[in-house]
Amino acid sequence: MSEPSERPVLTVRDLTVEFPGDGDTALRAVDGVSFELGAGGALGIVGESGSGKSTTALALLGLHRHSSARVSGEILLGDDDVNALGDEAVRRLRGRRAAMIFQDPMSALDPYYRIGDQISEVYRTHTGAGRRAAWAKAVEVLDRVGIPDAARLARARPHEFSGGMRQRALIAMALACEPRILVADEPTSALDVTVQAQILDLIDELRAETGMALLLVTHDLGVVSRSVERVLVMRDGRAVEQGPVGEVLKAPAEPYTRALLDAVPRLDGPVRERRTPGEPLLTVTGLTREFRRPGGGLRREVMRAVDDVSLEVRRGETLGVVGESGSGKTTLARMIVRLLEPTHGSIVFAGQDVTRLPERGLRAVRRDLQMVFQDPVSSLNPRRTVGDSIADPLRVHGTGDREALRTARELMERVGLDASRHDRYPHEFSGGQRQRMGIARALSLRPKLLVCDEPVSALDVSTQAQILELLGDLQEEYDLTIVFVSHDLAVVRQVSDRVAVMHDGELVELADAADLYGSPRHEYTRRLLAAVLAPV
Amino acid sequence: MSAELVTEAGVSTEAPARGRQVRRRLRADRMAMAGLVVAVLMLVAAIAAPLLIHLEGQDATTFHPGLLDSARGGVPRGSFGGAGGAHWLGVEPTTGRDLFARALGGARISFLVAFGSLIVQILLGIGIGLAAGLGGKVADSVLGRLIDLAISFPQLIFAIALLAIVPGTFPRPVLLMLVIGLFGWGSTARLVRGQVLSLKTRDYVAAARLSGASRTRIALREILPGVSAPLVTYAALLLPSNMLSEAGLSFLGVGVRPPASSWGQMLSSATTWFQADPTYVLVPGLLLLVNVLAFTVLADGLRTALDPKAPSLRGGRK
Amino acid sequence: MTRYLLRRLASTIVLLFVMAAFVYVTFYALPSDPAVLVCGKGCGGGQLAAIDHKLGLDQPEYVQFWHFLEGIVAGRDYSSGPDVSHCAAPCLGFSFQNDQPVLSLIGQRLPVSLSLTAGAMVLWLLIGVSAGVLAALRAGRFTDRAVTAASMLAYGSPIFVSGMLLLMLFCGYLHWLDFPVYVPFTEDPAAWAKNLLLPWFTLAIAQAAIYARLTRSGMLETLSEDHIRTLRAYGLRERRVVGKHALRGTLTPVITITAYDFGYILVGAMLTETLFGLPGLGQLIVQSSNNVDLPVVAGLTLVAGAAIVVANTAADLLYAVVDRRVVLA
Amino acid sequence: SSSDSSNGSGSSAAFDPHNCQGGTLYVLNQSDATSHHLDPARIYTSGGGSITSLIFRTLTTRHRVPGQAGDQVVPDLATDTGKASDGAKTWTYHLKDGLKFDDGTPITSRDIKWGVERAFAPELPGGIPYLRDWLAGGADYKGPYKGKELDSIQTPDDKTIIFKLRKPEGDFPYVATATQFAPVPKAKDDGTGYEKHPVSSGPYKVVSHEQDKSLVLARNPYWSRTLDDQRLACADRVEGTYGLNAAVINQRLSSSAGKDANAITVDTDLSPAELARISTDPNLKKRAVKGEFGETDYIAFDTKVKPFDDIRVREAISYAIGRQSVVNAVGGSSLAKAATTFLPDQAAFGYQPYDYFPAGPNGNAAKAKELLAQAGHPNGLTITLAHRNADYNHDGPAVATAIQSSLKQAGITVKLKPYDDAGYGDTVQKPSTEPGMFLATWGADWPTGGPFLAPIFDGRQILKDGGNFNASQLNDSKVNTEFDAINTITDPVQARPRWGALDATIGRQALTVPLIHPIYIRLTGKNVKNAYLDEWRGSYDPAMVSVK
Ligand SMILES: Nc1ncnc2c1ncn2[C@@H]1O[C@H](COP(=O)(O)OP(=O)(O)OP(=O)(O)O)[C@@H](O)[C@H]1O
Ligand SMILES: Nc1ncnc2c1ncn2[C@@H]1O[C@H](COP(=O)(O)OP(=O)(O)OP(=O)(O)O)[C@@H](O)[C@H]1O
Ligand SMILES: [Mg+2]
Ligand SMILES: [Mg+2]
Ligand code: NI
Repeated sequence: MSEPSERPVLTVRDLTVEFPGDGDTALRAVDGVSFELGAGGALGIVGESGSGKSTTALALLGLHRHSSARVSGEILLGDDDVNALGDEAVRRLRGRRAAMIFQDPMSALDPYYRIGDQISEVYRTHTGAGRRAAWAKAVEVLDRVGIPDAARLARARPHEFSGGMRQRALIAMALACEPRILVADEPTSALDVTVQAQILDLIDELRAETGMALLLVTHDLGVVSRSVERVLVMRDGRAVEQGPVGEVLKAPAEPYTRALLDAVPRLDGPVRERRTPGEPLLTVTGLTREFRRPGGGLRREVMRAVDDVSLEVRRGETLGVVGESGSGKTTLARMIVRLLEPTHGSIVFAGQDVTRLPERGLRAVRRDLQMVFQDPVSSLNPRRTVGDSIADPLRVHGTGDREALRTARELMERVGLDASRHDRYPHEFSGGQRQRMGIARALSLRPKLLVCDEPVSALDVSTQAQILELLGDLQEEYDLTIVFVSHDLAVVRQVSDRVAVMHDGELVELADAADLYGSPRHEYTRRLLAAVLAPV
Repeated sequence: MSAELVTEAGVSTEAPARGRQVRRRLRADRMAMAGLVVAVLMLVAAIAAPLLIHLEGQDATTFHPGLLDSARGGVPRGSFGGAGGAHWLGVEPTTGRDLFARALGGARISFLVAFGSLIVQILLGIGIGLAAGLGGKVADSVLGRLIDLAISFPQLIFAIALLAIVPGTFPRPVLLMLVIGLFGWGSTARLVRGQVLSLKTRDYVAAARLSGASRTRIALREILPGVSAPLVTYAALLLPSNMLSEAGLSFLGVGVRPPASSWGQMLSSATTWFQADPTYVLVPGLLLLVNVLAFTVLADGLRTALDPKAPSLRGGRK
Repeated sequence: MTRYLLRRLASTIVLLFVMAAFVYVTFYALPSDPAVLVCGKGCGGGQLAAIDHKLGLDQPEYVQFWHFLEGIVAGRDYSSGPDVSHCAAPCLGFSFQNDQPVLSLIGQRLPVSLSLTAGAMVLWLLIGVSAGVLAALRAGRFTDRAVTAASMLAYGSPIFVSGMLLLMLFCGYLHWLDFPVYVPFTEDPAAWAKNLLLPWFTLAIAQAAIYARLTRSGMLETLSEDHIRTLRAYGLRERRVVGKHALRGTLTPVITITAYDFGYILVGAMLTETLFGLPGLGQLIVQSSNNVDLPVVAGLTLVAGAAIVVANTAADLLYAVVDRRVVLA
Repeated sequence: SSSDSSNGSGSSAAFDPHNCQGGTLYVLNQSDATSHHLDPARIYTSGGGSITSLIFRTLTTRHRVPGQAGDQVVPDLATDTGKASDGAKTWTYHLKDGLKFDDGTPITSRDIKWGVERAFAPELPGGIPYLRDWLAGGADYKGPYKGKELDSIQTPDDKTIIFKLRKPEGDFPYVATATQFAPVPKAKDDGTGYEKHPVSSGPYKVVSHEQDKSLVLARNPYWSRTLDDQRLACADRVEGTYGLNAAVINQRLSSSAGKDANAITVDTDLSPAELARISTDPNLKKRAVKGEFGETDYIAFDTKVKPFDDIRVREAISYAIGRQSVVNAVGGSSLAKAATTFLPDQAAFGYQPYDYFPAGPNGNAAKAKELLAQAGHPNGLTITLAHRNADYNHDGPAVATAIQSSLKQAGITVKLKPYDDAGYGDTVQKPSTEPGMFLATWGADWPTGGPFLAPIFDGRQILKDGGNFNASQLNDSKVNTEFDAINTITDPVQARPRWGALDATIGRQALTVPLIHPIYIRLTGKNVKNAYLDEWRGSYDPAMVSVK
């Protein structure tokens, strides 16, 4: 990594961005932010969700133009003030002086055109190169970012690429014009830990090679500590703290930063105290679920999302399930609560074989078997009040309307919500609050087993910490047995007694939390653990 | 045929916004409000037709041979189609019947037919769409075919043939409702089915299942409300489209029957008179046009108001 | 792909069979006797029976339906007086009022309907799409409002009114055009186009209204998508962003609907064809249902259904070609 | 005696039949001018028809002159209008010399016989019903294709043809104007296929015919004016376009742009709206040709159905009718005349004026109420009026609502019962399904009293199985005997007063309420000359018009 030089490539002074609201209210998403980025330097912007990180990043390239946003302040890319230049001049700067990569590589590429064409189009726009030369350049940069067989894959369309490959393709596009600065907005948040590590390595290499500066926007403190020299912490649109990574993360001056750091689950933190396991509550044997791949030839291919998984959950314990995206975690979780029919295998719950119980017969079992979902948006019916949503399970099981609502309000209080807001609708609540409601609903029937499918993945770290704590308390109070599914190894470690690792549908390792993190036996588990980044 | 196309890409299948917010947004949309006001006025006028006609002192069926110039093809004497104090909008050529009374009576039938067929379309659309979306693989493939059939059935062709052969004694407005409704539910069903298929993968439906709710309860409580928003928008588009269908059928000679009138029937018998007696064409023509516009604008406004992409609805997934 | 086509074919056949049965059941509820209509004024009992026999109307209805189905597969024979005339497979029946196989009647009129629909389609796409793009780019401004107002006006006027007005304006008053008469393309392409100009516009105006709205909303949606933001972030010219990338995403659903509309209007442009006296399929259906020419109505309904289904299938295939992500299932 | 026309022609320049040759005549029509079929056996038009008479000559034909003389029947292929013998039960015709088909083969009496015989084949339905009714042995004859001849038609030599009838028919010469009496060469006849290549005996041969779409005719080289004194055949070519919208046809004729200047229509009258417009335009007015066709539009009663079995009820309705509303409903005084007699007001029918139940233009409500009270309906009456659901025949909703409105003033509530266009005939023409009161129209197949009165009032023509026009089901032996007596008269002029008197007698029973006699007004293109509406058919004749 090169050292930052004197002349900044990017100077931001007093940047403010406002979005006009529904009435006269304007939302100040960025509020007087100033910072500098020297040539070859790397600056990270961190902060909670909604703190204005992306808005800042977009402003750097003048991407708020022709939208409703009002941008003020100074943004100097080299000597040019992005805010003062005309459209055409700004257009010329984009890609050439500063390039940008986005969080969601799935939708950031035009689905209709070949990847090679999209890259060469950008290249030609800025260099006026011929078709052939541009194509050659596209293949070259694709090759550079580690796309195998780039000459062939340049002809592919985005949907034929995996997420990691798409992010590489976007980096290749940025690389094609040799920009002085790369703005990366959450470049790895949508990717698995192992892929994330690869992409961050790639960015490091390119910086070293081309000397371009990096502005990295992320909510992940681990990523920041690994990839940048300086960091800027944002909160509610304001820059609360700024300085070298080491200093800020080791000895934060601001309580906000401190809290942010504390909330991050760590692989080296204290392991939860192992409880005395009771008798087996749930026994799963040889569980397999097959899906048909859509399309294909005359004989459709079958893929095994969950492949011959056997495990047992004991009363009172928390079993963590980890694995990368697509490894079959959700499929397993849904089979356990019988939202999905297993293809093979058996599920015995509280001594009763529930594998083939019809929907009617399941009703009794369901009281004891509940689930909390990952996405707080889709897990609550937007057209029912939150009180109703929490009370509904009780009503289904014959509790009177009034009584059900009363219980619902109690539960709301219990999970830390204001019970007087029971007649509001979900969209009036934040993600964390909605997740609390999901939990309250799952608890309303006082289940024995609670399956949580990534209950905190959609939340930012501080909210995540609160929810995890809540789950811990409730477990005590309600004598719950929990299956906790997550892709985040650190989170799982913090809450689980035992941990199962899944890979390609198979259960590769199942051990006590301390053993698994301390001395992983399976090669894949080791790889996973190695890729995890910790702040500082 | 047309409303279907408008919706095809228009109505989003995302989860919609909540009522209060929608109403606020709708109120802020001046075009939509104008549409709403006009539509409501028309409806009220149609409902109050007998009263208004009584106020004018005429009726829709009495001939006034004395007001016509018999030697000139029965065109009304006087300018503006004989409009004046006695006959506010003038009289109809060749019969001398009062145009105001006929236009209002026509409004009743036009609305009746349009709403009636709308109800048929919506009921069938919801029923079959829900059943297809929720009923499992076999039901979906059978009902899906049925929906295809309904959509690909050459409706107008069959409507013409059917209207021509059903005995004249069958009440025409009812028949028109049935014909327009029975041949026009396909796109509604497709909309509902698509919506249901997308809604049923939502986690809140899974949560309802987990709580032990029955299928019917899930369909009615969890899914149907989610279908209703795009459906409302769609219905606001279907209504004028049904009115136009009725007008088209009337033009082809299979619309409502005399002495009853509908706007479509009036317009189709008036088209040849537009040079000799422009008032006769303008009355039903403008009424129909204004109505179609009002409902289309309203649908547009609804769609915008219900648009899930509006800022305050931004979801939490990062 | 092949599998998809096979499945689609099978379901189409089932669909058409159901349609045929439906048509037959409905038409046999007819109060009027087709034999009387063929026979004419003052037709006596004996002669009616003879005609009934000749038309096969004396057989039970299911037998008639069976013969009809048989005819589609194997063809049928009909007495023509001294000899028999053969209606070759696929025989959709025989119109006794016209003394022609239904299919050849349809065949004669197909070119007219094709000419009308194809020309109108080109126009409505041109007008509709460009108006829609324009409105989307100027969203919220005057042009947008003007386009929206015009399209609603066009959508709200029934074809028989707008067509009549166009006809009277251009042919009756201004004399810019002669009253349209259908001239086959093969005879005189210039006259063909000139005569079809008004019908094309009449049909296109109503359709263009819908397409403008469709394009506008599609364009606005596409323009707000992430990949458009990427292209802008890389400094692509706005013209290229809109003209190449955004338009492509917008046009994809438009293509599907166009194919669907094409099939639909091909057989369903009754109002336009009646108004302009174009001897196309739409006019045929109106004429034959007025004459209660059952075989023609039944045959046409089937052909219409088939045309629409084929158009839909074509639309799906086209969609898959245009958008490679689509999996045909 | 063919060219003494003076009135009604469209152009101001004088018409000269000797200089009228040349040009193309365009025909703009809503429907096929040959009732879909170009087969003479399947055509049903009176007086030889209009377009069809350009292709098919018949034994006799109508006299092509304007005015009342046009009601006469004159020889066409035959040398005279027929010699009656055996008390008008046998009719003998001789053919003119030199007659040829369009392929040059001579026309013989056997070709005429074949033409008549094939009209009996069930494969070729649609022609006139009189053949079957009148010709001896016709009722059971199934056409010549199975090898059987009709013995009541004899052809002793190539020039002579004799018809033997079941009973005396003084009107046979009128029937012989129908296209079924056109020659058809047996060698060229392939049944239903014949209409694709019909052999012409008239001034034009068929170049092409697409059903319901178009017809093109070119000169027949074997025809000449010396062989045919009834047709001028001025135009060199005739091109017909069918399937047009009525409003468009009239708009085209009034614009007369381009080819439309040479255009006529043989099926589209001016509508009320167009009439209103034309009335203010003197140029167009000149081109509007006005004529009459013997027709009466009326209310029919079934006297077997209550309350119409009571003559006082029928009289009350007759009194209550406001004919002005009815006239207006069909387009005003230029398109219809109020009718009080069943026979049309033309001399050829033997018209004898009467108005037994004078109602005035707006109905005599007081008198009607009085009669109703007498009949035991002092508080009014509710009745049902059946009608067709389409208006073009004058038996549709327009007339029905006018009647409804005017009877209301007499305290009679009329419920309307529409029937679909195609099924209406079926329903009203069968005594078992016939409504008690319905709208009907009756037009003459030829201009004499016989075909006008007999089907409606002859008790022996009550047809139980359908096709019945005697709606009142009158079966009065005195009336029946008078029909037979007049039918033996072979001189139409002598028969006329007897028909008129018969009508006036029947009229007293109020079996029908005559409403209107329609008037026809048609436009021609601006170059069209010698267009006059003849009284036989109420239409101008393409065989007589010229575009030069
Ligand atoms: N186009 C817009 N219109 C209105 N408000 C907006 C718009 N874009 C962002 N905002 C608001 O501005 C604030 C900052 O949003 P921004 O996307 O910059 O947050 P962020 O820090 O990137 O959060 P995350 O980590 O969730 O991506 C939020 O309150 C957001 O709702
Ligand atoms: N309904 C389905 N039809 C077809 N394939 C499915 C279905 N549900 C899941 N799969 C496939 O099964 C595999 C496992 O999916 P699953 O959702 O269980 O993974 P996961 O471990 O939960 O991943 P993530 O972390 O992304 O949620 C994936 O490849 C997925 O595409
Ligand atoms: Mg962001
Ligand atoms: Mg998952
Ligand atoms: Ni008439």
